[in-house]
Amino acid sequence: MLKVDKLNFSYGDMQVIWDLDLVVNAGEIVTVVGANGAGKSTTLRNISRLVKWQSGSISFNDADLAKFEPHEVVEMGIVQVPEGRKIFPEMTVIENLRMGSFIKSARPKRDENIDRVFTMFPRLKEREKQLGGTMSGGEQQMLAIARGLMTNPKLILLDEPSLGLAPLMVKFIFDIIQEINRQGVTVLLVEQNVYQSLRIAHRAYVLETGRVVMTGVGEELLNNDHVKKAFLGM
Amino acid sequence: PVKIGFINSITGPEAPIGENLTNGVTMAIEDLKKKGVEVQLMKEDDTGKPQISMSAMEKLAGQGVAGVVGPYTSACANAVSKLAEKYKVPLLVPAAAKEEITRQGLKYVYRLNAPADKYASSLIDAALVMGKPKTIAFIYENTDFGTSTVKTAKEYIAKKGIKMVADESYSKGSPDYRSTLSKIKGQNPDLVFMVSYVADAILLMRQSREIGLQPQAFLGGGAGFTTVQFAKETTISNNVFSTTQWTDDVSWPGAKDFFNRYKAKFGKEPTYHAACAYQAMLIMGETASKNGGDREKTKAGLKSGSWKGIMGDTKFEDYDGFTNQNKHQMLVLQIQDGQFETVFPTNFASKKPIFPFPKWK
Amino acid sequence: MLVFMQSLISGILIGGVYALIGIGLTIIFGVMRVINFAHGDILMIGMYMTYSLFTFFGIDPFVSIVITIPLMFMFGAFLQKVFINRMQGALPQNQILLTIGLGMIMSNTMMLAFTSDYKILSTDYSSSSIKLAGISISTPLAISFLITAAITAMLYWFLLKTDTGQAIRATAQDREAAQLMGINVKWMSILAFGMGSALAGTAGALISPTYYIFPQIGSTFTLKAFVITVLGGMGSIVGATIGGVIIGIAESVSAVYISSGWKDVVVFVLFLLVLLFKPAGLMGKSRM
Amino acid sequence: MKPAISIIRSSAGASPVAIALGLAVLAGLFLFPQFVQSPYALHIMILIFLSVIMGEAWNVIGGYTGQYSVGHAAYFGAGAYTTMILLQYKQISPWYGALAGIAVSLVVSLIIGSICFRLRGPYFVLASIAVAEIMRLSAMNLKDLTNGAEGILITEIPHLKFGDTLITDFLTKVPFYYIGLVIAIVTILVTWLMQNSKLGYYFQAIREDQDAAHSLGISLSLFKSSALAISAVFTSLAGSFYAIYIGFIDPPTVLALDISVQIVLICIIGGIGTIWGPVVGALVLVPLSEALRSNMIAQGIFKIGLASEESGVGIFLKEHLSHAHALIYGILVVVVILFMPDGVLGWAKKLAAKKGKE
Amino acid sequence: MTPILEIKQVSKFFGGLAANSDVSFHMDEGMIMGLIGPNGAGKTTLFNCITGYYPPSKGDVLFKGQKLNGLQPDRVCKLGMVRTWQKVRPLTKLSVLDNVMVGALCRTNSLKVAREIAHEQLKVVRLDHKADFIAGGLPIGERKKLEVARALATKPELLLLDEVMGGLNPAESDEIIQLILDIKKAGAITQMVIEHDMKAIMRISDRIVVLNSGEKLAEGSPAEIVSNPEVVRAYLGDFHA
Ligand SMILES: Nc1ncnc2c1ncn2[C@@H]1O[C@H](COP(=O)(O)OP(=O)(O)OP(=O)(O)O)[C@@H](O)[C@H]1O
Ligand SMILES: Nc1ncnc2c1ncn2[C@@H]1O[C@H](COP(=O)(O)OP(=O)(O)OP(=O)(O)O)[C@@H](O)[C@H]1O
Ligand SMILES: [Mg+2]
Ligand SMILES: [Mg+2]
Repeated sequence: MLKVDKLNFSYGDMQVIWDLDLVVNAGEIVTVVGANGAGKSTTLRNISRLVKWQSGSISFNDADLAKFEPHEVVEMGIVQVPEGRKIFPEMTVIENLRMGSFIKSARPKRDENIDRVFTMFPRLKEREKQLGGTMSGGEQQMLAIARGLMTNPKLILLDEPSLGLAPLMVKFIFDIIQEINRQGVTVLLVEQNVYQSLRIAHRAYVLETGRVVMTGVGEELLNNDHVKKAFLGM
Repeated sequence: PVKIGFINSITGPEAPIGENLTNGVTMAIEDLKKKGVEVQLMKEDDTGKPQISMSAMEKLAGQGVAGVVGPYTSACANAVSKLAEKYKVPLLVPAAAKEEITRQGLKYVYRLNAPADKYASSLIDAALVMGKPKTIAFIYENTDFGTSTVKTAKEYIAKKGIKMVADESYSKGSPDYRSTLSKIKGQNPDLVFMVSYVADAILLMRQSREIGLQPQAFLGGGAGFTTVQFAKETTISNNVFSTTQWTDDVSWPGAKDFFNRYKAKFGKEPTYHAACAYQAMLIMGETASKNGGDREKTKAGLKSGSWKGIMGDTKFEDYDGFTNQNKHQMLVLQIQDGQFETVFPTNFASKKPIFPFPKWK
Repeated sequence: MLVFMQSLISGILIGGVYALIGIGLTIIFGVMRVINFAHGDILMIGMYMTYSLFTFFGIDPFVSIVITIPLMFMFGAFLQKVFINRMQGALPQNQILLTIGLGMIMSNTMMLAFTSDYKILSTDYSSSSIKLAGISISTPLAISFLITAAITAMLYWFLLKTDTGQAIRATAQDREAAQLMGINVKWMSILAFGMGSALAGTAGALISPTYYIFPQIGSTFTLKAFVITVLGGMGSIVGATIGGVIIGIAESVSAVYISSGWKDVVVFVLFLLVLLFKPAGLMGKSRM
Repeated sequence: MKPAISIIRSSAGASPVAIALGLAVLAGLFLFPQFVQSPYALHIMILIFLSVIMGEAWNVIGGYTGQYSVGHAAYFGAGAYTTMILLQYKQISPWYGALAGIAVSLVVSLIIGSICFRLRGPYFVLASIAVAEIMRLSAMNLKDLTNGAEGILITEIPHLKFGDTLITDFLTKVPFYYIGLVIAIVTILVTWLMQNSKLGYYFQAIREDQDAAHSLGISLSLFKSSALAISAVFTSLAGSFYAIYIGFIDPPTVLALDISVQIVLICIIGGIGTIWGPVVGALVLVPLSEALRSNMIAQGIFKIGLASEESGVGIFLKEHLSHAHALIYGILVVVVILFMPDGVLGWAKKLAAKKGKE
Repeated sequence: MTPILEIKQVSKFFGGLAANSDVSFHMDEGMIMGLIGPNGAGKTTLFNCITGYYPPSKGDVLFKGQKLNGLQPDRVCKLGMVRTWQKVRPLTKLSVLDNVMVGALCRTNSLKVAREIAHEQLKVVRLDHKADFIAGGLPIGERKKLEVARALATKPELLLLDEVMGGLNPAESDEIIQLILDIKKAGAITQMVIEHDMKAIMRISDRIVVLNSGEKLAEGSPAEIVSNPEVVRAYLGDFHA
């Protein structure tokens, strides 16, 4: 479904992604783990076209993403829930959600989708009229995920959805990810909570300083000595 | 050819007026040429800023000009006048109104136009001849020209026993004078004395009519009230008095001809600024070339000479604390049927004044 | 009392036009976070456009807004695409300077094209007025007030009720997030700058019959626009409307009861007081 | 990631060559009036000094502390007006007048600071403009004190005497040249000292992140006010110097928004937050605007024979370029901002770095 | 011995919302206090109240026996209490070393001394190899370390760390945990730590305070806290240490 091929990217003079290859098949949960600054977020930002890579290619359902602007990528069915949530702070919860279905293809299903995410996150329904900026961290994260789902994505890119969340909430978020995957959405997940993310992933990639150093089935990697040592601190 | 400097506000906020001076000078140069006087004009833009004006003067002094005409604004003329004295460059100020310019005892600084105090006194004198006004209201733009004119006017009415009932200055670019005018209307003054450039002059009169402000006379003490553009707005401009340094229908030699040629050349009517600048350049050009471009001789020539031209009789004299000041005769005009008519002084008058101001329709 | 009512009414009428100027700026600031020092100059261009349409084609100023609005929109869009866009995310002082530079270019270009003469646009209704219980209401100002009210209502509806309007607001709040929602932020910026310019141009058109036109007129309006926008709360349409009317009234009333020389001081003091005691502006929600 | 070209320590180890070069330039500047008598040249130099002083002064608050004041005309005008009022109406020598001007500016800066420093970002910019405008309008309206729009004209500058010996009567430009030069050097020195002290670090910390700075023991109100005060002192001095040098002031020439903008321009064109930025800015802007104003471009074209003065093109150039100089200036500002976002100095550094790499 | 920090019935309201209500506890010198609670429980707000960033709506904060109410953050820092930011705030355009120097200048007026202190602290957090790098270009983990080094450079007696491990993987967190323990071992600095990573909090804390909806839900030793059913329900879920 998504194919990243020999991707190279640098911020100014500093190269942060080196010949990166990555494949996500339809229906999968694929997770990317890696140390700080390994280039995980940067990879996602490239897929969403927020930054422009120097060489290599990314294709989605065989379409070359290099030809598209960020908003067109969303129209193709890729949505990202970014690092730091990026809620529209001065819009209410419902307005934030409505923005999620801004693209034409999502508009007809807007009301239906709002009902769907409200049943998924009853908390959001309670806070329908609250301004996004005043929500607590966890609520904002829920809102960000819900807003992402409003697009009816084929592929959802999640960048550290559990960052700064309380343990109860972390568990809940991972349940949600599995739930939306079951509903047919492909997931590319970037996480520091290595244990949880490898547990739910079908496949996983390990990134180190912008390179893929390992790939395999989630459970397998969980038992890999290198992974254990480098990421699980065991 | 003889080198003559010309400092003017070609760009910047004063540019709208400056343009008239430039045109006047352009015509003067042509006319000098016809008379066989070759002038190499060194034009300098001071953008209306004194320090830039000084730069220009420094530069001109260094380039060996025989004399300088300009600058237009009082602020610039002030700053430049001292430099002229320092470098011993004859400076002929064509149109700046501030009195001090020729009151500093500077030997190299000459002024053609009448200074600010004459604006007020000639208008008020005219009003006193026509009726017995007891009260006056001032409304004027808070520029150097506006404030200094009104300042002298206040001194003058005190002497004549007229009471000031309103003193309102405004900054250019406030489109709505209705409140101020209503306030003045409440005081019911006999005279309304205004100092404004043309655009504000039109707005002030338009809104006076709206409000129904009805004094015995509207006195326009400044540039705007003497423009053709103002006169064309007959619904509001008729019967307004104004005073000016120059008008085309005055009996000064060549005035009408200048008016016609200027209009043909630039497509608009000359203002008094244009006439002043024209005459100043003529005087400077002739004197300088007669003296072979020598500054000292030019200076002496300006002092001793006398001219007859579109500005009437011109002579630079020392009197009442002024030095090298032309005793220029101000004219009082009234717009009658959309035309400027000279109504005072009587020896130049083309029509009798209409007084008091007829009821607004 | 009559004098007070007169000044109040005049203030409200002028305030309507101010509101339009403020709304234009608020949209530009709201979306682009660009402090647009060229706003007054854009208005000035609108005035010249109206003037030209009137003198060369005899089109009535109020009718001509049908032409002015789209033209000014395109002008604003052009500015955004060619210049402002490159400044997105640049240091604020550079943005300020860029717009100052653009303003200089605009006013000086107009000076070359039209000379720096004051232009006055005299229509047959320029100095006509309606009398109401002893208070005179300028006809052209009354007309422009009505037009302003209509435009404001339309904009309000557009920004709050349509998806595109919401997308403009979203872009203002977080560009990157907006992109991730499938919003074409470049287009939104163009739309916003275009709309802002069109509004400034319209304001220029509306005051043309009662005002005068010269190339340097912009800066007065730029400052006024800032005051109005901040007073109302940046990014708030309702705020800008209220801000405009308040400034109009403050100027008009203080001209009567203090003096016309001090009226602008009153306005700036009012501005500072609002910044100090209600830093979010009268209608704003939060600041920074 | 690249190692930082740390702004703070740029002057830590000046090479002997640079020092020697600097001394030579300094000596040259002091000897300049000995060799160049042209008052025009001296005048331009004086204007450059003025710009350097104003630019450096603004740099302290705008460049280092990150508070973009667009209201510096307030201090310029305060200095100018105080000096002129004292000189003209109270016959107090401008030397003391300038000190009084500084005192007034300090008070103004405290007031402005207490109002504006609570605000951040664009709000600070706008508030600073508002305060300067209030000052301008007040100067316009307080006619008894300031003579309103008519401005103040000085008739005579008191001679500078040391004991009974006359040092200068201020009749030529030379004394002004030296006064300007000395103030400019002092301003640069003070900036340098500031940059290499705790103050410099604190100012920059405030610029980068006010909240973080606050939590690290930096009193925001104290240090922002200090930065503004330093800035105000030198801007005020520049104002006093300007007033005495020109001999005439009125609200539009010393208190207008235009002046504030000009001050910012010097800094940003040169390079913000660096010692030499404002110097470069002044060196670029003053001669450039002078050249544009006096139509040197057209004259240059005639000189090198690209067009003759009498030809149609020549007349066009002569007539229109002189009207268009403000337009060209505006275009240049836009071009610099678009293509040299770090100012001329930053651009030159980048260019040099590129050359170095090749 | 007076506790180094004493919090007495501190409340903070934002409009109608009570972000903290009647929170009281105290800390002894040299200890590490863990502060946990669900999202939006009021942990960061409490830090803000303690360090003078917000004045508390009610209640008192006592540092070394002295009331801090209304004191600005810079004064609080001078008194010896410093915090790090949940959302890191490097002085982006300055070098790493300069960042830490700004902190060090809190205690000295000499740049030379400050530079020495800064180098020292960078060594402590093992960031000295990046001293000359621009702070804005560091990846999150190193930014967090920088945040700690800069705080340490102010020579605090009480250090408040707000989620310095957030966004780090377990191995990276270990490094920070070790750092916190080292600081404790050195003895001079008392620490309060907000963290959602329960493993970490269990390892480092001497005592733990749990906030929930702005109120103190529980206080006790790590062992007491994980077995407290209310804490488990509100915060931990089925976490097992
Ligand atoms: N805007 C930027 N400018 C310069 N360098 C950047 C920028 N953003 C990220 N980097 C650098 O790029 C590298 C990769 O960053 P990225 O954010 O992709 O890492 P990550 O794997 O997502 O790490 P984390 O776990 O911290 O989120 C890091 O070294 C980082 O410092
Ligand atoms: N400035 C503010 N205005 C209004 N509400 C606020 C403000 N700051 C915080 N809050 C609210 O106060 C509550 C406590 O926030 P706080 O940031 O202290 O939570 P926290 O415990 O640090 O959470 P997290 O674990 O997500 O960091 C939240 O519900 C938040 O929405
Ligand atoms: Mg990341
Ligand atoms: Mg928190």
